[in-house]
Amino acid sequence: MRLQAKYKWLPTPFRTILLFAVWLLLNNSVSPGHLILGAVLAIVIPLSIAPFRKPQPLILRPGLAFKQLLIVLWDIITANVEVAIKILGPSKRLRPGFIKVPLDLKHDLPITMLASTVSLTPGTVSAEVYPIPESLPQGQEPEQRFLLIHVLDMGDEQELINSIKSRYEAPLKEIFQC
Amino acid sequence: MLEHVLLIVFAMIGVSLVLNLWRLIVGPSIPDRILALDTMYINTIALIILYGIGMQTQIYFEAALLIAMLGFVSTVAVCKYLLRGDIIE
Amino acid sequence: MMQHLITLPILLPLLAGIILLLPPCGKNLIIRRWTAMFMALLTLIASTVLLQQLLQGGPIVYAIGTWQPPFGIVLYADPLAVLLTILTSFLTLVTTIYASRGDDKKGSFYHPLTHFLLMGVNGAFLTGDLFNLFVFFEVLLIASYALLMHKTDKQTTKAALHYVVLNLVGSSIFLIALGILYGVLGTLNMADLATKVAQLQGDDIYLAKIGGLLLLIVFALKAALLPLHLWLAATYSRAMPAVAAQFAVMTKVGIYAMMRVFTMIFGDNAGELSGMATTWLWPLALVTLVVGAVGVLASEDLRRLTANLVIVSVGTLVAMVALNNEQATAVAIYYLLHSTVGCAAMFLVADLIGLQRGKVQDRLVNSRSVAEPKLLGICFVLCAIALAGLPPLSGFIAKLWLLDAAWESKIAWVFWPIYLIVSLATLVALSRAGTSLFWHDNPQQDEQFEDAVYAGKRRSFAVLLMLAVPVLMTVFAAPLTEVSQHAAATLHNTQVAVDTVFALAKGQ
Amino acid sequence: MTLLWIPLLSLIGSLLASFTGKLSRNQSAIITAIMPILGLALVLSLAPDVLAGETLYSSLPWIPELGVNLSFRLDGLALLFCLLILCIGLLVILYARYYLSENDSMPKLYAYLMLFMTAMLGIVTANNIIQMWFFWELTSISSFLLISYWSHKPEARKGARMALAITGAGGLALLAGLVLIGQLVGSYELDVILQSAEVIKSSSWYPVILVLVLLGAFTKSAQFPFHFWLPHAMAAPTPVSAYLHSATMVKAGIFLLARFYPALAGTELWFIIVGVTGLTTLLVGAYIALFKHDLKGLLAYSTISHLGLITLLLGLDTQLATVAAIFHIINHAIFKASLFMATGIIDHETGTRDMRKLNGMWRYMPYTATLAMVAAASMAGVPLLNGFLSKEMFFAETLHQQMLGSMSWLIPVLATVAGALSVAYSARFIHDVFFNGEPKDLPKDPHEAPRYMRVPIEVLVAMCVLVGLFPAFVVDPILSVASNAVLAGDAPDYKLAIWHGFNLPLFMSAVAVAGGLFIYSQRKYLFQFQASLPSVNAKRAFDAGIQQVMTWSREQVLRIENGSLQRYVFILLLSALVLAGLPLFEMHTLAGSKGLSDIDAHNAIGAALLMIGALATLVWHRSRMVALIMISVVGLMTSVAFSRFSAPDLALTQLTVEVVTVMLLMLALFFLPQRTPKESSSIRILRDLGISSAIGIVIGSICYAVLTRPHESISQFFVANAKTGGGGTNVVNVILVDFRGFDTLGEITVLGIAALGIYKLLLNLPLFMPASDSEGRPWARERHPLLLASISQSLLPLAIMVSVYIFLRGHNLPGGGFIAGLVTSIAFILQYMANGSNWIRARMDINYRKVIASGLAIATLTGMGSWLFGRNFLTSWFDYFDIPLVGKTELASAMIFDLGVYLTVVGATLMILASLGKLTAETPKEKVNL
Amino acid sequence: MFEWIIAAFLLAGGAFILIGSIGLVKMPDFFMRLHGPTKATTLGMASLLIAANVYFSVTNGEVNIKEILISIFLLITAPITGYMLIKSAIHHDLKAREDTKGLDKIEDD
Amino acid sequence: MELLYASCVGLLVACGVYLILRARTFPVVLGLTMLSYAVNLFLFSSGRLQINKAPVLGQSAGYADPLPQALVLTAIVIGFAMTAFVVILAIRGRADLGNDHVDGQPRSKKGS
Ligand code: NA
Ligand code: NA
Repeated sequence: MRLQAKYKWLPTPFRTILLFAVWLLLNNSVSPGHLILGAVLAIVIPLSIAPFRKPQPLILRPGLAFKQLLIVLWDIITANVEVAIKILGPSKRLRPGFIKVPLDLKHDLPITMLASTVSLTPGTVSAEVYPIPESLPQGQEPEQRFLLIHVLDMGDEQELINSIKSRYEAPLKEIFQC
Repeated sequence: MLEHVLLIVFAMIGVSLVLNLWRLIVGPSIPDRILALDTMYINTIALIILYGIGMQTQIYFEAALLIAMLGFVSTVAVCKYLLRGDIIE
Repeated sequence: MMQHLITLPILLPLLAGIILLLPPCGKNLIIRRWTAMFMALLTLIASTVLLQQLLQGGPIVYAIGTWQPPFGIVLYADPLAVLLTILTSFLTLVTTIYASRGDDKKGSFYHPLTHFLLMGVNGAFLTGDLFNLFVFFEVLLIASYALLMHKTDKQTTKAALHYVVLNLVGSSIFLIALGILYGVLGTLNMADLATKVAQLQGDDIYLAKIGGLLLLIVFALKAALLPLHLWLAATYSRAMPAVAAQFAVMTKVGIYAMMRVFTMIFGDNAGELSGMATTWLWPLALVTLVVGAVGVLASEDLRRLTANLVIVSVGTLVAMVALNNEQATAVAIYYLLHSTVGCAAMFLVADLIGLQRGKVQDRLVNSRSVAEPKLLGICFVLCAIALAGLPPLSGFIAKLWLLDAAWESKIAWVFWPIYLIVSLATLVALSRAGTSLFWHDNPQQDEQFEDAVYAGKRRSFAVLLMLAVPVLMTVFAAPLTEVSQHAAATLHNTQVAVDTVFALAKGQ
Repeated sequence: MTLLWIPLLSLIGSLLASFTGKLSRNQSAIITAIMPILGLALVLSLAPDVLAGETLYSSLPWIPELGVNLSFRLDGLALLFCLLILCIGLLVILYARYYLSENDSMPKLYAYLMLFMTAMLGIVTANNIIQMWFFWELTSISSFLLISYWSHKPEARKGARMALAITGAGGLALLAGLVLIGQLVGSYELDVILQSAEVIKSSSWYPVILVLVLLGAFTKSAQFPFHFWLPHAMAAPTPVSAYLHSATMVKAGIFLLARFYPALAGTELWFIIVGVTGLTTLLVGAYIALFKHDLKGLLAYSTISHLGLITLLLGLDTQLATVAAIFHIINHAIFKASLFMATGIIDHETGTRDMRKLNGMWRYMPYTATLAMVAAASMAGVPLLNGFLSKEMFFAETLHQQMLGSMSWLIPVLATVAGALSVAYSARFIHDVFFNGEPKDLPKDPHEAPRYMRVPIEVLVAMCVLVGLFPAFVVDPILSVASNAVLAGDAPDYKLAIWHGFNLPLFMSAVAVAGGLFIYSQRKYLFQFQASLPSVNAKRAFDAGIQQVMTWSREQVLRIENGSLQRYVFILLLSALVLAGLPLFEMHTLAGSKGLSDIDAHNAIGAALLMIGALATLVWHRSRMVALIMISVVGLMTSVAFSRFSAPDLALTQLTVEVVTVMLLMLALFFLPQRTPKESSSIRILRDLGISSAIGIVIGSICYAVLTRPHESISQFFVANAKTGGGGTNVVNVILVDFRGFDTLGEITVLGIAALGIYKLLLNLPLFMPASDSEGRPWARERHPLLLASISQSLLPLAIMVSVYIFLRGHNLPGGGFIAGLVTSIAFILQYMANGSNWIRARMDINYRKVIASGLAIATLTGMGSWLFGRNFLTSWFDYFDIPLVGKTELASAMIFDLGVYLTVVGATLMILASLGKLTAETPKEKVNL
Repeated sequence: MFEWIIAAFLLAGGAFILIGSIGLVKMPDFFMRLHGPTKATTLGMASLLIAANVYFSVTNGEVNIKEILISIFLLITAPITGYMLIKSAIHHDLKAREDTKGLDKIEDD
Repeated sequence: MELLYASCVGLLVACGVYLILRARTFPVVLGLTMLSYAVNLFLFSSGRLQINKAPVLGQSAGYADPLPQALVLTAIVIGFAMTAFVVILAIRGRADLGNDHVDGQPRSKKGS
């Protein structure tokens, strides 16, 4: 795990790339002018708002990250078809429920990414990360975090927990090396 | 053909909006209404995009983009209010 | 530089506001005060030079951004407008001096806000574009909202809430009126509107009429014309006196707007629409006069009394506006200058009196006297004389001229009795106020004034500066009446105004 | 300009006097006297010419537009009055020096007295009637100050106020009358007016003019029924009374009658009004005088009575009566001044003026007593004294009256009765004070007054005697020129002599003296009779009257101005409804000539959502949270409508503003009580529904009328010039930053000021922070939800990128500084929400005030920059540059202007929300139960 | 050919959006209602935006993928919206369908 | 369409006015917001309704009247500033006056 980037002028390389892409997308152009401007902005903007960044683990395995992204995208598509069918079907047959997934991840950003992934994929919505800081004594860090998830149609609870941990949490741990 | 498809899709979005409005009015709870409103934001993006295709103009793209961005902020703010009362503390 | 002079009464206060927010003014109160005074003085000088320029030549038109009328926004300066910017700059200067004794510390941003207010008011006077007028109205309103809440207590907050909500509704009405007028006439430049109104046909006339009448509502609300006057007494009497003194000019913005719009756009050339405001203004003005006088009699403290005097002056002014002739306008101009300064001075005097009477403040009860009876007594008497329209101060000239103008307009039989009785009520109320404030069964000894706040040099200077105006307006009555008449003549010569504006368009 | 100096010297005297505070009393008196002495010398130096029949003029233009000039005239009447005013004034100065106690401020009295003298001299020398009115009102003001000299006495304050109110009212009437005269005659110059008598009298306005002018004169001269203020003015120090009520103040009214005699008199109306008023006043004054126990009260009513006499004389239809009137003006001034002074001495030396206590003063102050008795005898009209002469003339003139037709004999009879009454009260004055046994419970041991205090009385009494004995020698010259002035040059022949032989007037005098003595001897019965009558206290009645007016006013104001915003708004809206609604009825058809366009489903759904949203907001407005959600729908649909109807910029703006507005409303939700109690009555709800639907219908109709009309506007110009003149293809943006950049400058100023104002509002704001929501649920403990915090951090650079994009493209495509500014702000607000304001402040300590100011400065200076190139404010500049790699790029000053807009928006929005956030972060949540 | 692609994406998008909204109306409790809009709509929007991209790429004659940005935004924000909504629902003690499992896992906030 | 648009404007005005006439600050603020939507739509309509004619040069065949759009934009911004102020003023009023009645004190049922 690394919290600080290699170069001071590039505190968040992945983000800079994203911003650069966004600029080109916004302008729908790859003209030299926009390439230059986009690059400048993509570097300057993160720098100028650097103070707002809480130190978070950096993406250290970009390749894996890309692969994971594609997996998630695929899951989103299939999940949506699945959910659509469930919605159209009789709702009485659905078996809703809450599950609590114990997390190995410790840092906010990876947890957030996991929660987002969960929310976007099959019939699950992240509801809460336990324990909330306010329930702990002042300044104390939580030892074990849990993710509370609402499931639209739940089969075997443990199986679901395992699949979330293996399919989504493990790669994240790998990507962030934490 | 595209015109007809557009009409059909437009009808779908229209029905969606009406359904959103239904949930918005019926509630029953506040979170239900916020959810309905949030959905309505997104459906409005769809409406604007469709409109752009229909009118062959991209001039409304930014409006859609901003709804996507800002609808989120509104919803978050309302939820924050429900949770904490004070949205900026 | 001289060709841009007309922008200075707007831009100088704007710059002042900006400078006063930035270092070194932002942090250091002393520098801030002196800068504020200096900038107000500069604005006053610029306005005065502008007036001089106007009196030598005709009205001046200035195209912002070099965009010719009717497309761009123009500034239009005639003697009336510039007299009013002079008045406003003067009031700002004096109140700034007055507040620099410590009132400016009671809340934040006093100095920038007064300059923003000045900018809004001057902009409203100088603009030749109807929508731009709306914008400047908003500038002056928002600045006034903020200033009203400078020093707060329960009653101020309530008064401010009412004032703000009413004006927000008023702004909405303004926008609707603008929408109608643009929708029918397709333009916003006042001179162009005047030309287009004259060419209206069919039902469009009535739409334009609705637009005009809605504008009238907005201006009447600003001017505090009955029945839209209800906010004024509470607002002005609750505002910090230095602020109230500056506010004394704000009702006049409404009256100025009436004069401008209903002589230029819906003036004599407007065909079926000409004089449409008069039907409403005349009776309302008279009732305003009476209600103002009743308010004056009913007032339980000096600030409220002064606020009601503002209403009286509004009634008087609007009556003159309703007559819609040159003579009446000339009187209105003279009276406007006089009454505004008079009321402003009285607000300041009321403050000083209140500061020296402990808990009773400026309430009109026989309880304790002031610590500086001589200074405040003289100031009060001068204000009272000016406001009651007694000699030797300028009020009597205004009074005489008002009667004169009413006679010439053949409405003496109704205006005279009402006006004279109102004058009497004012006199009675002021004399009662003075006797209760200054005279007591047991004049206090010096040691009883421990809690009294003395006027001090700066505040005394400010008040005396203000009071010099009615004196000078009496001594120099001849040139002033001449300028007023010139201003009135220019205002009523709509064709010249329209031609001046369009000469600019052709010139480019 | 010699004549100007007559009042001017006194004015200088007034100033001089006010600066004598540090000097001794003698010095103060001497310095004060210098100027009137000079004035007197001046008048005397001019007197020969006037006595020779000349009228002196001088004039100075003042307000030519209004016909007001400083013009003076000195004719016989003016000379007479000048002499009276100055001479008696000087005597009063001397007298007052001794009268005032150590505690009283000498300079104050002298300054006021001299001011008053100025005013009086101004009245009598004025040749412009407006100028005359100017000084007339000045007498009201200065007498107000004089009467209230002892302001610690309630009766002095009330007396002064009453005098001011009555004479002020009269002054206003007079002004009206004078303006009318001026309008009729075409000039305010007295010369012209006096020569235009016919114009005035033949005008249909004559009765009005007469009544108005007379109202002025009668109030000032305390004529019935306006007489009641005068006795209460006696609360003034005696020197003041001596001056005001003998020679000056009250004589001003008489002077006015005399001055306008040539122009206004000579008609039936004049004689009836003036004569009857004078007669009534004469009798009423004399009768009441008899019952006053207060010496000054007696003199006050006697003054009223004598003023009535003079008025009556002026109202009589003979020229000789007028001469008599002027003669009596002189005589009354002399004896009344001396009587007041004598009274002052008695009061000064005994401590009381109550005749029931004062008895046998002859023994203690024989010298003063002698003087007082002579003066009183003059007042009673005893032969060999001046009072006798004018009274004889008066009696003689009453005999020639036809004023009351067949009942005209009543006039001499009533005159005799009045004469008798005046003898009676004079007798009372003499007998009751100087004789009539021993004094009772005097506060002081009585003795003679200081030597010099008596000098003024001596002088005046000497004059009584001199005039009485040698009238032809002493007063004839001045009397005749004065009469000539009043009668416009044709004074009749008359003979001033002590003895006219045995005639009816002499008989009347004898009857009067005998009757008077008889009345006095039988006073016991008269007093009993008077005591049985209900007593009317004029002051109390007047005060009660004023009080009633005030109370009534207060009630009205409280009724109308009831402090209810709902009412104020209702009135405003109703006014708008009426003014906008009425012309609608005048229209023939609402729809214009432009055809309607079709409704498509797109619009129908949008409209339905908008309408249902609006109605839902209304229906649920008491469940505030729901209403807030519903109004968001309206806002969203409004922006959809904008994009639907070809206004992408508006749609963007509306969307961004909407978010911030909702946040503000949420703040309101939190800090305001969360429930709206049901408190409107059904009638109120119905009324409100009525007016709101009416307004909705009216505005909707107008909107429909506008929409269906063909449209011609100036905007083709903008479309045509946006690219070539403004350098941008987004016409709306070019209008905003260029064509109408001035509006935008104003608009961002508004935004900046709003932020400053809100900052002010939040200063020292004691917040109510509820510890639970409206349903009593305590707030969640988690301040900053984890997921939100980290996602918002990722969104921040993205949002800023978007705002840069929107900013840069604004000039050519929808977007611009304002929207970009709001997007940036919202991105930061999200940070505030997610992480709290303390967290933000620790990382970004930006002073938003400076951001706002810089934004405004950039915009303003960009505009002013064009001055450097000799162009008008806000003239834009743009050009295209070929930049390597980047290609053709436009640079425009409008972009810099837009940057100013951007900064102001960011600064203002963040200032608003951040300062509130700061406040709440510092305030602990209270356990407030709602 | 492009027309078919566009039409397919449009129809798919419309259908997903409609289904999401149907879910919003049809589901018995708040927690279940949440699933429809947050997911179905996200995908529906993506389809629509792809259709728009293709359409404008074709009509403008150049590659146009800027609409995809909106999708990126929605993908990032939708989970947070759902998370915040469910948090407030829990805070408001909204009743879940009776047979919902694991209600005991919800802690007091 | 014109009729529909005008009806929307009229309804918004009516709802706004009704809310402004309420006795508590929150509904009044809501009403002002609503009224400003209505007013903006009204002012916008003075340029008439045009579909697909955004006044951006080169984007469409004809152009809608850009001026009312610019005016409405200014009006929106000013309205926003004013709404912000009135909201904070209402909060201040609640703090100073102790309740949210627009007149500072709840009246008896009869009075209001
Ligand atoms: Na006696
Ligand atoms: Na320009």
